[in-house]
Amino acid sequence: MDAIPILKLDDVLLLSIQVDLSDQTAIAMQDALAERITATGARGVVIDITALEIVDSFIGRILATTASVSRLLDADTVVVGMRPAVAITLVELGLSLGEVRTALNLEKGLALLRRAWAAGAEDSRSIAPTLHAPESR
Amino acid sequence: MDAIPILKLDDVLLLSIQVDLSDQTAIAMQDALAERITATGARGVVIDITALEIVDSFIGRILATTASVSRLLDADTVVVGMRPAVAITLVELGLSLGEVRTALNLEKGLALLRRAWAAGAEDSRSIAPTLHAPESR
Amino acid sequence: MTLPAAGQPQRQPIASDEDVVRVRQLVRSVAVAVKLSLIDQTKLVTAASELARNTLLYGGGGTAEVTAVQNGARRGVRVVFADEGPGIADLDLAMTDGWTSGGGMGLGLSGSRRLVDEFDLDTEVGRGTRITVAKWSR
Amino acid sequence: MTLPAAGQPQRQPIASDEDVVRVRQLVRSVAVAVKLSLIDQTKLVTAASELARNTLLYGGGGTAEVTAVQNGARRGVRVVFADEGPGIADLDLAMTDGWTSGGGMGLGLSGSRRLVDEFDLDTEVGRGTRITVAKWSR
Ligand SMILES: Nc1ncnc2c1ncn2[C@@H]1O[C@H](COP(=O)(O)OP(=O)(O)O)[C@@H](O)[C@H]1O
Ligand SMILES: Nc1ncnc2c1ncn2[C@@H]1O[C@H](COP(=O)(O)OP(=O)(O)O)[C@@H](O)[C@H]1O
Repeated sequence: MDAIPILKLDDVLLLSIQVDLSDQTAIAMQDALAERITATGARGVVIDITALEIVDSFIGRILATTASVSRLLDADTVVVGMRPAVAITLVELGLSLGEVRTALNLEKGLALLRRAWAAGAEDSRSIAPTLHAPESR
Repeated sequence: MDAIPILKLDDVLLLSIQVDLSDQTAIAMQDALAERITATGARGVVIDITALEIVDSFIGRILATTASVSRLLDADTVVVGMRPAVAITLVELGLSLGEVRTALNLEKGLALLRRAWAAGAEDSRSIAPTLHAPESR
Repeated sequence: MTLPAAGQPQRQPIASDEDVVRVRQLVRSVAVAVKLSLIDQTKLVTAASELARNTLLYGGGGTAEVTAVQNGARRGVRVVFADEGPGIADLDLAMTDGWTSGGGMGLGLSGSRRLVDEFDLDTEVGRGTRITVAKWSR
Repeated sequence: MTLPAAGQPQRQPIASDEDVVRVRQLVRSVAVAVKLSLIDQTKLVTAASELARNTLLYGGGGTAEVTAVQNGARRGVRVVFADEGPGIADLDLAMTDGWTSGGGMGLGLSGSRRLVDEFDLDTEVGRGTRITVAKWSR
């Protein structure tokens, strides 16, 4: 099981997913990220999925719940680098990433976070995600 | 299969649907648009359907999913130029375009995007679409 | 009921995506000829588009037959969609808003019934499906 | 319907998390070989990932069999997922968007049907489940 390195850029944590993500690796990523947010006091998270060839419902949910967990730990999440084919497939699959923010690339993702923080000094939930859980038995 | 030209106006992509749209052409349009958003970093999409004599459930769904795909790629979508007879028929057919934004014409559509971006610096999800998947067997 | 036909039926085979577009164009031209209002033209063409797509996707292809019809002073358009596909086993389910056996929106049958003045569905499992719709001038 | 096979089937056992990743890689390599578009590759691999995970989680493991197929001028990929697990008692429910018996999103079956051109599900309670999907070049 490959770990996903987490880099720190000032007050932002950067995860760059390079591997063909197994479910266990995705869960490990989510766990490691939560620990790092608390350890570093980071205010933002950028998840770079440029290398991801697919996002299925499991990985999509991990992205959505990661954003929710980060939000509870007071950090905002932006997913960057989603391929056009992945976006089309996600929508046809029927998956909503909830309120996960997306940006074209790392630069735009960082800019988005800075803008949100500047504008939202009085409202830090401005890019807050919510996860819509499916109905289940 | 006729392609639908995609024009670029600053940071907005403009699709003007001129042909009597076959299902395959509609899918090709959606695919091409997603690629262009990523290639250009456009923040907005205006789909002009002035020339469309009908919007049936397939084309309506393409409009809705196109807005969702664009949103995942960080661009907002506005559909402009819907004929009154088309609007009446869509409602009677029972189709909801989800959260697809509409405006009367191109100018109003562009103005809507600019307004949303100006107001929404702190909340750029202001015109975010969501896709409601159909019930199925 | 639709009675005496005022024109020759025109047939359009439905075997491809482009044929669905041709059905729309044919239905529109007849609707214009019998002077349906613009809104009624739009409703009828939209219903025809839904039913032609079903003929292609679920019926495995078939035909549309479009006829200008007359009933007293009222003129109208009748369209018959016919295929020799699998038929529809559970008609109530198929007519339910939102139900699809494929990946559709499940609005083709239920929605097009709302858009026309007459809607008649005849189907037999293993034999095929025949849907007749008509729209009249007001 | 999918008819003559143009290539030898390739089998991948599904017994672990990493096997699901291997199924994706195998399906992608065949999709590239038959020249599906990038978008169609992505749709098929995503559907395969969903169905392979179901084979593992609900079917108790099984196999994926991936074949390059040909139908006239069109080439495609067929994937068969088979397990000898508990089967699916209520298929309508299982195919409903958002319904899961576990902790999933409930989009694996319904969503993957939307992503492919052919979807065939054969299941028997106590015997197992067999799902065949195909995606064709345009
Ligand atoms: N000509 C046909 N032959 C066989 N089955 C059909 C035919 N038309 C419709 N059906 C069945 O009825 C269902 C509902 O059709 P419809 O309301 O048009 O929704 P959709 O086309 O979105 O599935 C289809 O999914 C299909 O199972
Ligand atoms: N291979 C299988 N064997 C037995 N049951 C299955 C299988 N695949 C799917 N199911 C059942 O169908 C349900 C719906 O599956 P799916 O739509 O993929 O959603 P999810 O995987 O999120 O639960 C599952 O929760 C399970 O109960």
